[in-house]
Amino acid sequence: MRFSGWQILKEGLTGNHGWRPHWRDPAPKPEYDIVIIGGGGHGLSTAYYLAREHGLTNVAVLEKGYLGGGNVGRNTTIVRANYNLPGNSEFYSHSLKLWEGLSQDLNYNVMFSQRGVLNLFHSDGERDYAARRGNSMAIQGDDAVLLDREGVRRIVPYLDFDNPRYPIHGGLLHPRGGTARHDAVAWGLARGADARGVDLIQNCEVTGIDIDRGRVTGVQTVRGPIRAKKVGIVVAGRSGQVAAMAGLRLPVESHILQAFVSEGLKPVIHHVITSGVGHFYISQSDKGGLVFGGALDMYASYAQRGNLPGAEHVMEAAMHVMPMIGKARVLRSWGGIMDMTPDGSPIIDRTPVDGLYIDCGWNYGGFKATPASGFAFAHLLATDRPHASATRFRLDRFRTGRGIMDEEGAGAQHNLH
Amino acid sequence: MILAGKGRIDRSARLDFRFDGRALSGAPGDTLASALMANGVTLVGRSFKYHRPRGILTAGSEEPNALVTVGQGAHRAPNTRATVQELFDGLEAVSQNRWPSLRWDVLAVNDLAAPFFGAGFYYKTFMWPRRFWKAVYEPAIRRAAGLGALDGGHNPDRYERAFAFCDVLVIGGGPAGLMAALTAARGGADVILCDEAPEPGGRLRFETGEIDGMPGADWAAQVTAELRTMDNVRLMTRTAVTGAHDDGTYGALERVALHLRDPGAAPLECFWRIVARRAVLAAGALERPVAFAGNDRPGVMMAGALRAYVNHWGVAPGRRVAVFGNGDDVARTAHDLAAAGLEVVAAIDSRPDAARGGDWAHHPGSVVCGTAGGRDGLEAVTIRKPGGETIRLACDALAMTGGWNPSVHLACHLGGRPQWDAARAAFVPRPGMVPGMDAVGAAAGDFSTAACLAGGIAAGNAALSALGRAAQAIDAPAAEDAPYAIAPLWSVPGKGRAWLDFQNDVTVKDVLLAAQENYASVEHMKRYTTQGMATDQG
Amino acid sequence: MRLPCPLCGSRDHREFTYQGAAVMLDRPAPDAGAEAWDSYVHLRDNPAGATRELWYHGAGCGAWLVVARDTVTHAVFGAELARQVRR
Amino acid sequence: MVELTASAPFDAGMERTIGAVTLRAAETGPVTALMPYAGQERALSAALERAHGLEFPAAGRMTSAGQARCLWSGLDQAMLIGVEPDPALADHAAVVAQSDGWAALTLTGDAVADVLARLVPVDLRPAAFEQGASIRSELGHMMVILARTGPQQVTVMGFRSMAGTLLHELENAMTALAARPKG
Repeated sequence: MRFSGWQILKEGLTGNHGWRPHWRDPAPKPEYDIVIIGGGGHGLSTAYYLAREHGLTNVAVLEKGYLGGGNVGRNTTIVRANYNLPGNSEFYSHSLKLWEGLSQDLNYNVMFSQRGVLNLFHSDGERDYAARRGNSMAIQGDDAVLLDREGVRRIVPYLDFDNPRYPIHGGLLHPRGGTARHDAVAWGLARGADARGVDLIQNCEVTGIDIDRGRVTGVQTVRGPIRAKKVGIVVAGRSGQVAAMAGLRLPVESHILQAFVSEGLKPVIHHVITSGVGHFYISQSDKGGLVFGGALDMYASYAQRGNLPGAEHVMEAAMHVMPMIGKARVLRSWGGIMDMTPDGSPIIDRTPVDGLYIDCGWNYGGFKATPASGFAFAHLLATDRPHASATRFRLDRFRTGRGIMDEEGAGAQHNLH
Repeated sequence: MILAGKGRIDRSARLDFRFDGRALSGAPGDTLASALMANGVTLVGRSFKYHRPRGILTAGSEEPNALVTVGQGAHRAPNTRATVQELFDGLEAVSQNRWPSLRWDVLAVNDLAAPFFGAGFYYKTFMWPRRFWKAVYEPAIRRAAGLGALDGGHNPDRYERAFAFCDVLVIGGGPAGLMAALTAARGGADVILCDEAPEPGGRLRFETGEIDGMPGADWAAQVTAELRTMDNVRLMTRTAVTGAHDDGTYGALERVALHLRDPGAAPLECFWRIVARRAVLAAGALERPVAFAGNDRPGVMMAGALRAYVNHWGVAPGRRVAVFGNGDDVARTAHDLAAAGLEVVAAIDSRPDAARGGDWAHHPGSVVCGTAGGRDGLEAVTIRKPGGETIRLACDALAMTGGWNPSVHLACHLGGRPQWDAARAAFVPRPGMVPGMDAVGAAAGDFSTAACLAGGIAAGNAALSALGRAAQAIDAPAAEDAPYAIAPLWSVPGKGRAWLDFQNDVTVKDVLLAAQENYASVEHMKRYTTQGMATDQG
Repeated sequence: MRLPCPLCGSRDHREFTYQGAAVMLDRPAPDAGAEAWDSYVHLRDNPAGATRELWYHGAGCGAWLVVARDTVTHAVFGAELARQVRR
Repeated sequence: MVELTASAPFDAGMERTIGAVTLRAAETGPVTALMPYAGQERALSAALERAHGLEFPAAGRMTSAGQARCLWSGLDQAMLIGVEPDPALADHAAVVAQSDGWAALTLTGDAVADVLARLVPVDLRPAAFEQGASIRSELGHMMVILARTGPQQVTVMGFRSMAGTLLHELENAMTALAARPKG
């Protein structure tokens, strides 16, 4: 069924009885060409692009819970292409282009809202870095506008420009960045993959990876064994455990990132605003909630919940940067599990096991990568060659020292990004 | 309207306030909601999506409808629950989500287009032409979003954070919490008792039952007075425990000066980080609405809330009241209303064997299947009798009860899942969901007052023994011990829209549509319909 | 979370800084080879469950601690001074 | 040559009473960090005893004798306050003059614990923070030493460079506490 305004009109007039399931609930087949472990955003995206770009539809996505229940369901919905280093720049640039056509492509409105991402800077040194980053973005073909203090004030007058702790010197505006309705992204990709014949299998936890003489042969699941020619691991937040089933250790440590949403308020924030040094970022959803977050909780965790010091740190920063927020009430908070790598950049690569591939290490920024990650991983799974946008996301780059993309220049440290 | 001579607050003193510019008055002890009711105001807000007229549904922090903006300029606080905001002289409140006025709201037209605005409709359209999303569709959607508005100016008010440490944290000061605190305190433990109301007592403040031969409210006041004399007890009123975190750390928000006209240098609110070796969850229970067509009309209220307005505040939403539900609370409510001098036009109980509770029209095995009235409130309800025939009954208000849901929220904060209790038709906490925390009383599914009192003593003693202190021999006071008699009633079939989530405007039809489209996982259902995602958590 | 500092007693984790898995105490020999050093610097077991980590009590006594903790439940089993763990 | 004038962290004799707490600038006299060398803890303690009549404090404790006090201040570290250190201490410990590095205040009154509860994330109930206790924690975002110097008196030592912030934080907490509605 194709979605459209006419369809809504027709159904609305006839009692809405004609709407069909957006995806099937198939039983797992004994064998697939490709098994994807993980039905989160990146896993569903991989399946979608395998079918759409490569015509590969004898594919199963195995999800231990419900579709879209990983980090695609627990983030702050920000989409941007404002990276500084080769490797990341072209990848996120590609991702943004995919985002721009995603709703039409999926025939599912993911509410991609290019409202602009504004990175504030609070010192001269930060201004220099913002200018450099803006130039990198422009060279890549993305958009960036360096705003001075008055330029920022014109578009977001409600900030505290004279806060003694974080005085606002200006900002780097990335007009094509914005937000998307995160659940809709997962559901639209699921519907698109299902419609092309991919089996999306929920409540199907993988318990083992079968390897015979260095080559993957399938997986063990709570619903029985499934044979596969190729297996892709796309399980941000559980990458270490699933990789360990194949005897692999990863350059990944899992951390918690909390986020918050306020009660519904009339539109007041029309951009995505971030303050790097303040550890604070915010946008307002189309429903009216102020969606905001800050830094990691800074310890290893799989608990999907944060702790009070982390929450208080975010609230403090919010009050410094945007004092009006003190009159909003927090409605809900959540925590995602972040695959932190030593350089803060992701991994899309083959593993030492033949036929086993991995897509992980998205740190705290996997949402915006959802289409491009699936696109690149599908390309790798289908062709055994990395996609041109993702050639540097090598699993072995820390051992070889070649191709490390450390955006923050902090050196190898799993928890400093 | 005011029920002369009824209620427990003194209406001889007068506080002036304004609602949407209208000068009104109430009394010390009123909430904004009870004061509006005293003045005959029934229409207090507009709903989120369909801009339906909405009235007061509850008498507590769970209120989904009666959200208003209080204060002015950068001091103004949007989405304030009228049911929690205490009245003070000079209070200024305005209604939200309406233009140009609460009575004449242009976007009420959305309600007419409801068949096209079902769950997730926006995922299926607004995609062509592509540039219209940014230029036309999204701006229109955004303009309709939200309820209250921030001022945009810098918040000039003062806030505070603080730490506290104790042996036993008691969350909720109803009968269970009071007894738990008293027991633990008599055993020598350092106790903190938090209650979100201005005074402890919980439902005892609102009901007519007796404890040890005195009104429950008086008994609660007496225990509270004893706790106040004890050096090892810290009584924190107006304080809602908001979070259970790791290792016995709890977050709690105290409304320090939100009930004052001029807070001076005092903080409006204080956020407490409370570290407790043991905790007792005595947060009570929340009454469930019943989903029937038109159940969101002003004048339809929770039965327990209506009892609270009548018994505690001495006000009522109308003279002629019908009561509808699926348990013994129907008769209890009818009894209280009749005793306050209101006309009980019908007691409608879905159970065929429901006992006649008193001298009023009794409709066993019947349900309410529709409501009628204008934007200012209810004029009639339609009752479907066991044989299927329907009768229309004129009334000003309808009290509804679908049973009670234990307030298990804090018990779930560390990822634990509550368990379904079929006999109570509700989720109850499992032991150990939060290490060191025991649920007790209505929060554990024990709904009789006697069970709450006994459970409180047991929880206090359990905490003492966990702390290595001697248990206290305390006799449970004498109180009502009625069994919890209820037959599940989730929704009344029939035409028309029946609200499940008042604040997010989610109806039974939305949930059915989501299931039809295979959003069957409870998480998919929640996220697709937004059911249960507003402040009232559905 | 609260961590049981051997010197200061039970303290809120806001006083501490997390450093990472306690494998960092087992520094390879300078000539141990690239694999050993890659493993030491970059690779992690990253367990979902019991783990041992280094925390610094920066807003307290200033000691480095080895904390035994569960990454799924956040249960803290104990803490010792890192210098005692390293002999 | 430029004449350098020593200036105190707080005005001499500063004293503020807000609500049930009085805040005073504390005269510490000399402040010296003592950091015993490995294996020298007992020898240092003996030397302290001989020279100043007090022992090196256990973790979380304070010792005193006459004008001299020794406040535990961290792993292998204590602050000797009120006397010039005996040169013999240097045989067993790193001895570092820190008189100009610290600012000290005393808080006295019924509500001292309530004021500090606004700022310090540590259990300061009498049973957990008894007379003679000296602990290290944070006050707001600043590192401090807190010592219970009387039943209703706590001495707070913060870094000299943060003296103004320390005073501001405490006065703020005292003001807000005193302004709370009663009952």
